[in-house]
Amino acid sequence: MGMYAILFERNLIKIAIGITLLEASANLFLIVLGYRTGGSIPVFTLAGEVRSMVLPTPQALTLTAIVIGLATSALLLSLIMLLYRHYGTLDVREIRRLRG
Amino acid sequence: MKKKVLFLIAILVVAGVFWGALSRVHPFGEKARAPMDDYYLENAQQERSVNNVVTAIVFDYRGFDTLGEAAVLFTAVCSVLALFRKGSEGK
Amino acid sequence: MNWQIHLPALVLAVPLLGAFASPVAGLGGRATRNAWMIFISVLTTAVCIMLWQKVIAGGTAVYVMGAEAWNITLPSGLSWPVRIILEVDAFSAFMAVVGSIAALAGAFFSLRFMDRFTGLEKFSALYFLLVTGMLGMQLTGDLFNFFVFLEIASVASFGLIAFWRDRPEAVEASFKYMIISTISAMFILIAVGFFYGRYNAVNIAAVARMLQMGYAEKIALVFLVVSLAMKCGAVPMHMWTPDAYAEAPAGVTCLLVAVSQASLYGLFRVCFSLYGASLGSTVVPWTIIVMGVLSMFIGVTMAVIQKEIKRLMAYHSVSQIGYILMALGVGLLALRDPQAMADYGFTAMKGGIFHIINYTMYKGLLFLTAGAVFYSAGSRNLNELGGLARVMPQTTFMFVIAAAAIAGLPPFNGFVSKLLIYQSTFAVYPLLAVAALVTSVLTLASFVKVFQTAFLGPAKKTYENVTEVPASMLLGMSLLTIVIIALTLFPGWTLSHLVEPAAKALVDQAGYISAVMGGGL
Amino acid sequence: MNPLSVVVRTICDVFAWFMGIYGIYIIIHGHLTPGGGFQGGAVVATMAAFLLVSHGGKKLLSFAKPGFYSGIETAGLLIFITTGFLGLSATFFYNFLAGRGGLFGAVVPIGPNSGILNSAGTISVMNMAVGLEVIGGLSLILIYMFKGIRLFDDQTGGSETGHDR
Repeated sequence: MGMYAILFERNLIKIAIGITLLEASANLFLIVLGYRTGGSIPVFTLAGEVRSMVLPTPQALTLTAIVIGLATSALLLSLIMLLYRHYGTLDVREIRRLRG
Repeated sequence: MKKKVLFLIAILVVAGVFWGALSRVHPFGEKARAPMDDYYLENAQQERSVNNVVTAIVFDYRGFDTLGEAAVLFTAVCSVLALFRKGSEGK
Repeated sequence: MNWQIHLPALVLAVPLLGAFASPVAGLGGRATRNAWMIFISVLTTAVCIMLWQKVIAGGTAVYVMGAEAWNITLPSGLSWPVRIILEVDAFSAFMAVVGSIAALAGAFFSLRFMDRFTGLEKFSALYFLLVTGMLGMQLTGDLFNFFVFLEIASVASFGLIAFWRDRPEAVEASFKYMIISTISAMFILIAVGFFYGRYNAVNIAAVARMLQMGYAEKIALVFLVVSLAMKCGAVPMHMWTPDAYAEAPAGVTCLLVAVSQASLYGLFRVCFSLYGASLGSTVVPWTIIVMGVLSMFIGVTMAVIQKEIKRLMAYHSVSQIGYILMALGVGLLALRDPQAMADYGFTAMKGGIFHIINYTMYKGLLFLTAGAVFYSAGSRNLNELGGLARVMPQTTFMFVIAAAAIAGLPPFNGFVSKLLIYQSTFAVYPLLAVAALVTSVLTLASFVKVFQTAFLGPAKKTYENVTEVPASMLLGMSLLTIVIIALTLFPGWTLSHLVEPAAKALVDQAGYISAVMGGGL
Repeated sequence: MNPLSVVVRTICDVFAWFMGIYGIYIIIHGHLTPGGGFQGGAVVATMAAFLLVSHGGKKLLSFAKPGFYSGIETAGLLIFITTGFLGLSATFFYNFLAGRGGLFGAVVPIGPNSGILNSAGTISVMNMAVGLEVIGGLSLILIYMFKGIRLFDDQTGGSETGHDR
């Protein structure tokens, strides 16, 4: 879906949504890798009796990836705001000064 | 319209390829062979006296990643500040 | 306590500290800020060179982040690393030295070039972050860490490309680059996920030791190759390159060249060290070679018709990337066959790696001269420029040297590396060498055109008041010029001391693995 | 952006305190409960967003200038990297406080327990540093984007209330 939005949408905001979708899917993929059936969260505070815990590393990796995604989308949106200010439109067909 | 149909087919093919790849990674939800994670789970409390294993990994075992992550955030902040700074320099 | 063991960490920590502290330095006014920028750049370069010396002298350096000691890669009898490991072999150290020299030149150049802008403490912070990202990509031995530094480098370059935010073109170029590189970063993340799920490790050496070629590994390989090729500007996805290079401030472009080399480094690290001999078929090497040939051709043909000086150079950089890809693809092709390796593979690798340093130096210099022309004359359009050789003699001199080097005229360093590439590719498939030769001729043609129109010709009235650029900009440019001349004068020394260890390290997958995993395991 | 109605403002005033406290709790207990510097910082920065939406930019900026947030951010980052440098006696990022007694040095029992706040060594310090950094950084991004909208309004001559909804 994200790729579809990036390739075919003409609105910049929708492209940005596509990119965030792609990020979300990558993060979800990482988290799913660490699942164990019946696992509890890997935190020992007041945990009760623990049989098995889900793998902690994907969670740590995803945490990092989420923050990176957040930084990217913040920058993406501010670039879109600047583009809107310059061109007065959000249509990619009209933002075509750089060619060839 | 034709484009969209083509793209739909492409999506299905890609999804098939992914599913094939995923099903070979390891069975979902079963206790996969995970020596690195088991090491974290068993030793994090003893070595670093932390209850939250995720935090132990984020800030200690992979602390350098977190530094990088903080740097990314700082970068984004700097960029946004630079983009919306006052004054203009002309074209 | 020998402080030299901390060098790999210091290489990354110094520019990072420079970035974090530059808002503080910015409070002290312009002089403090500039001094800080130069100080940190020089320090980074010095640390990189020391690291290189150490690696050449003592073999692959390993550094474990946050362990009790720097060399405990495997805690107490385990057979997998649990921490982030920096792993610096001769190839990484070589790339780091090249990158840091380019960064130093860019920093000198930017001091005056950026004077017209406000918000310069942001600029220097972003600049150092870009340097950190680049060096981090080159030094790390961990796949996820590679992804993180890739993101630092790309986010910083978005900000720097769009720094001139009153030009719509700059913002647009940044936006394009952002979309491409975010997609490629996500691909890398998914590939890392595959490796993690399959082997429960993200360390390159650990994964490489356990790697068995399977379906999931092939998918991950496709993701990695596609995304890294996207990032370094090879042909199928080269559209961002001219925009981004042309619109960024000149000092930054010089650094961006080095950053694209870092993605190239990632590509080869993945192909050689991660997959290595288990790559199996010849599909991947041929894909890389074909990609290289296409990049060479399309890049140079697009460049010939360009009218704007920086866009022309940007298309040339696409074609130069093609050379490197082709040479190292040939090396990859020969990887499984020791005989072929001895015959032509190693020559190709040497040529490709030598071309990396040459390319970074002269392409950086060309972008800096273009920036100098723009700074003084206020135009980048070839139809408007003319007769600048009279008023800007030093810049002209440096431009001539860089152009001769890039076109591969015989005495210059570009010639040596290109000769090595011709020799080796001819042994594989003669048509490749012919293609490379044609590209080289076209490169020469287009640079002759630039030289004639911009620097020679009658002096134009509009440019009578143009003067030579300030001294600090000249200093940045002459730094690169000196490196080029040195490489030209001592090609034998460079090949045997700089290039060959790097090529050997790249081929030596077992050495890379055992540096982390220990010999007997 | 003009302030919203009285009802919204009052409710935001009340809840902003809770959000701030909750965010700080998440930051400080990062090594005991799920959460940590990033999450807590994001919660506190949401407080800034709350005030920004409800009161308009002027109120928030009169409370603290952008320089203040920038200072918080830089301070957090510098603490973070300095912690890394201090571990250099062993390696960069070595956790030199854990399990030694003293500040954040308590030893925790193995297995499930009720948690000791004074544990985890540099992890706690880093959590707080990152928390500071995220608070400053995200608030700055919000404020500057908000200013960007204002800039845009000035250029097209649009009225300031146009973006309320």
